[in-house]
Amino acid sequence: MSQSLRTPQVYRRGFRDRLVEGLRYGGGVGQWSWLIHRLTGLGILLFLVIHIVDTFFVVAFPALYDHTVAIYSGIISGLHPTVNGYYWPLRWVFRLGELGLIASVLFHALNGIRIVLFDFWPKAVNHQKTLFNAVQIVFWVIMILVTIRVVSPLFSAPEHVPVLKTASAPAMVPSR
Amino acid sequence: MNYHRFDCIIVGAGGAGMMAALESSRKVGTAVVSKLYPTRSHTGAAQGGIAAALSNLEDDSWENHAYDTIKGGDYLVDQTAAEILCKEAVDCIYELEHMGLPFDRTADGRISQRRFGGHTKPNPIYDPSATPGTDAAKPRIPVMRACHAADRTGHMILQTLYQQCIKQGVTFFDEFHMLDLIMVDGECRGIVAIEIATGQLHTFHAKSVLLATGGFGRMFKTSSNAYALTGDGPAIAYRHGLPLEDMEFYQFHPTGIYRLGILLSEACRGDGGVMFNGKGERFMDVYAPNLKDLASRDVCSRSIEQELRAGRGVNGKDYVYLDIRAETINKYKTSPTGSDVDSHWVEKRLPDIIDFARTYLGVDPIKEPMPIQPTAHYAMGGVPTDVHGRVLRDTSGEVVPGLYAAGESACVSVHGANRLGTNSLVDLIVFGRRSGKDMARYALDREFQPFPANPEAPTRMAIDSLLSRPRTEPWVKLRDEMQKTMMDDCGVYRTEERLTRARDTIAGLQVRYKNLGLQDKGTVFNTNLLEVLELGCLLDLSEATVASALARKESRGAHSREDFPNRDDTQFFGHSFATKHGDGQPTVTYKNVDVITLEKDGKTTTKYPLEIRKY
Amino acid sequence: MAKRSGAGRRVKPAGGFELLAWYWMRISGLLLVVLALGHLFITHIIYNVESINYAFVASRWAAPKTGFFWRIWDLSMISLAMFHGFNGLRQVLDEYVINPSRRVVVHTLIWSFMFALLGIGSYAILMFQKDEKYINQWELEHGRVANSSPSTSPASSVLVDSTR
Amino acid sequence: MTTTDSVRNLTLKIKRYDPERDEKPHWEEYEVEVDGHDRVLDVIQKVKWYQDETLGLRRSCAHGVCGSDAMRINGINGLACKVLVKNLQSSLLTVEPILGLPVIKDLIVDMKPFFDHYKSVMPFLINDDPPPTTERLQSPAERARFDDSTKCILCACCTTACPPFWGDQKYVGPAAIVNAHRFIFDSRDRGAAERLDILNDAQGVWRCRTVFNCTSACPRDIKVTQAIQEVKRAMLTGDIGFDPST
Repeated sequence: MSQSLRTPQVYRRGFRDRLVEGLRYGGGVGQWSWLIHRLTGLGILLFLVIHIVDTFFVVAFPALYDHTVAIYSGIISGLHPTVNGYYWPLRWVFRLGELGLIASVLFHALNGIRIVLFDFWPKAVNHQKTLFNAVQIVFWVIMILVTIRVVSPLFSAPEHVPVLKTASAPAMVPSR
Repeated sequence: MNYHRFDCIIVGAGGAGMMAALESSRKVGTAVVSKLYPTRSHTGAAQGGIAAALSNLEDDSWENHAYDTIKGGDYLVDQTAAEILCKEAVDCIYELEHMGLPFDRTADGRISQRRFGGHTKPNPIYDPSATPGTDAAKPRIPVMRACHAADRTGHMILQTLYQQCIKQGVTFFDEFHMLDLIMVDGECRGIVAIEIATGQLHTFHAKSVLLATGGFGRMFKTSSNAYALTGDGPAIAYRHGLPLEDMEFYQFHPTGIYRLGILLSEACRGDGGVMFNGKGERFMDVYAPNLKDLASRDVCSRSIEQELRAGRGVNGKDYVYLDIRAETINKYKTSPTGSDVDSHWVEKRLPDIIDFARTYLGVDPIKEPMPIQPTAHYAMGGVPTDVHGRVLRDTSGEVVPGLYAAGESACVSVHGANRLGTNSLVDLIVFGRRSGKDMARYALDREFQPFPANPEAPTRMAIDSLLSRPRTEPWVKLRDEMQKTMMDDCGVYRTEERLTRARDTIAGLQVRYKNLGLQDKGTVFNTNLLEVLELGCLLDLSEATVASALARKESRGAHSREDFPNRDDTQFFGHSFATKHGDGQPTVTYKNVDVITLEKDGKTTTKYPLEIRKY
Repeated sequence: MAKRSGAGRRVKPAGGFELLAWYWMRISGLLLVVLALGHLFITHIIYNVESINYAFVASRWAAPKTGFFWRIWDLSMISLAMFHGFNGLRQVLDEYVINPSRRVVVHTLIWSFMFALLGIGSYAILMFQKDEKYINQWELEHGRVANSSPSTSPASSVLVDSTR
Repeated sequence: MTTTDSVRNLTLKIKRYDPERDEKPHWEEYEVEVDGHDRVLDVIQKVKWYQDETLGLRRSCAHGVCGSDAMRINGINGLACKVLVKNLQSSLLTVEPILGLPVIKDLIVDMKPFFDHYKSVMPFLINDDPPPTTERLQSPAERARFDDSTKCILCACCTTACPPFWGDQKYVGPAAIVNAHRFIFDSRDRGAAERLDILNDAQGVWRCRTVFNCTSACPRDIKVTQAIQEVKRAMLTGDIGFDPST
């Protein structure tokens, strides 16, 4: 077939460029939704791995499980007395992480529905931008409500996990 | 090392080249050498259609087509060749369809056809005594003969041929630029080409070589031609002392996009489009009362020039309007369907044209007329060949063994002094196929002839000296001057004075060309080098064009001499052959036109009698 | 014109792993929209994530009437999510790991990892048995958790550093 | 008609690479005088002709039908001859080679992998039945079925705008799928099953992630993603709209 020979030297992009060069490409909403879909997917998968392992503790090591989930509320217990305690920034970090997780799953789900529409509803491809806008609207409406729900308990002490024994008033209640 | 051997070498991968490759590669080893990827060839820019008398929508015959071709060419057409063209066109269209070409379809599933400039049939209700202007007074009426795929017919042909070449496993040397023919004892034994990506020279040893390198419209400033159309094939043949035929006939297409020269297909007018001058008058009424906007291209281009000279351009500028709005088509009753059309219909018939106007003019042709001006479009002339594509050595008709030419680079002569719209595609297919067949036949009866030692040496020297010379002036200055000269002094209208000036300018440029140096001294993809080499080809072809134009002291078809406004069949009914000898100006000689004669009742008549050409 | 018959408008549907994988991603994805969003809704919206502990899990998986339902829910969710997620990871990695033998290594690694995870996850869901003694012990040490009530209920406990 | 004859200055930034001199590509800037109807191609050629003849690029027809001058213009793929300067917002114009194919020189990339993908889908009519003496019949509706994909000029704008292709150049890419679509849905063709089989592969149609970069990059306005989706559905259901066995 084609006989054209290769030049002795061509510039081939390395692995890093293959991964990053495209980010400068001015693709539209399609490209960004693809990228976010991929990143949220990978993020959720990472969380899932952790989540399965910690859930395994429920059966294997109930106490370890309880100590682990308590960390989500900013409470470290069962370790050395100098470490044990309530750390409100830790609680904030986990709460924001939780928000990120919900956002990821929600976006991944909504955008997933958009992708499925492309596959099985022939006309959808002509409305990809509209569909992306719809995904965004639904996403933000839900996320605002979720944020209120998830963040509001942060302004009071952890209520439902009195992991630490009742005694005098703590010194580390988050400031309002 | 870089030596290749094939029975047939085809230079150029446009319509003619690939059609020939499909034919010859069935029987003998064939390689296509092309400076572009095949799908970049300019065949792909052809728009409106490819004519063949299929009679799918109305009665037609190949004789009608031949009549139109001969008349369109202002009788400077070899009539046997024209008959072959029109007869075989029918067969070729079916072959293309069987290859998969997606023609538009009629309601009953057959190939759709449309009207085109200069395509006519006898008027069944013709009455010589009828009042002028009525339908019955027209001896001939437009006919739907151009088979089309929207306004991308050439694109479909090019793609289909490339697809078939892939299917057949034709060998391609993509982005190899031919630099020289290897001629030994007056016969062709191969070519020298540069592999653009590496800058290495390659030699191709062959039994037969086909030049299918396309046109050379880039010698003009405003041109519908691609940058790649620099006439490398004809120029190299010319340097080897072979003649160039009918070079003075260069077609200007009437409807190029204002300033850019991008083609707006004749199909615009075939489908009912009308041209207007600055005063809003349909000026073709005056110049071609019968066919009006569907007159032949040279007629329309001259008409536009006349309007512009008379100051009737739009807004006092040098353009007129082409109007394809549905309401205009309906108002002037120019719709080919006979009934009113709507803008949806127009959009479906001419999608690319509408896209071009929107992109390049910022004009929506559905709502506004498009500014147009004539644009250099097609070379009727080229390397002279017989009907088998074999290159002629001189006016005697002797052939050069092993050398073939087809397509725009060749002059079979089926276009004469002015090509009929759509006939370029017909030419490619019909004569591309015939060349391919004859090359295979020739290669089968012949052994490889000895190949000279180092045939690439002169080419290597030329390139080395180009690369080693200091850069005295930018090469583009030469090109710009050549294009301006050719456009102004050798354009639609010509005079002795302007042509002489053009001859001298080109000669001066030839001298300066010899001292050109390059900025890019590299070997990898040196487009600087290629552009300069291409300029050399264009300069040689300009020289031949101007010399042939100076010699022809008459007006015929696309060659309009203001100082000799009439056709002169007693002195100039012949094909010009421009041949270069050494460094001076070429000599111009003439070859008789092939005329078909009929014996009837002991009297000899011509089948296509010379008539005054009116539309 | 090609003959048109209602029944014969087709070629043989293609099968093959990639087609099935593509189809699987759609089906599992749609199911996961319900299962995963539902799961998140329950654990993060209806309840507060901070209310989750052993007792909470036990109250769902080991509930006399609904326990079976929740275990089926979680089991389907984890298996769909594992296959969906790791197939997604495989597809992403395939775009960047081109070398065929490296690809085999990567595939082996990710699928082994997935099955291990699926194994321990399923084990947890299926083998869970409520340990009343542990719950009592924990509550004795840490106080009772009102994990069945929504987080909007008034605060009932005070935090103290257990070490003091 | 919009006549923007106003002349203005523009900074043209080109990603350049000379294999005989450079280790890797780098940016270079040029000042160019442009007017309103200049195409990006005109701007680049002004640099090539009047400032730096060593600049390498491919071009031929200059009006968007040959597909030679596909490049990345201000970040997105397009044909340099189909983008008009007046439609650019800024006074900075950046051009760089299309992404995903090896760079030979400056704006010129090696197109061989691209054409190899094209050839791999059997882009030609397959029908071994003896043809009739005239044309094979096809209704206007059947012809319209694949019209969109016949417009392809193989410029590679779509394939090199495709994120999965940036990662894996073994993916056949949108252009090849469009050309397969051209024949799969042609009622005269009998090779649909074979083509679907070729594309039913991790590096075939299933690598598509419906990013739509291809569709927005196509200078011929082909609905590329739609064509790919139609091929996917044909694979799933086997329905191509006609019976290729007759």
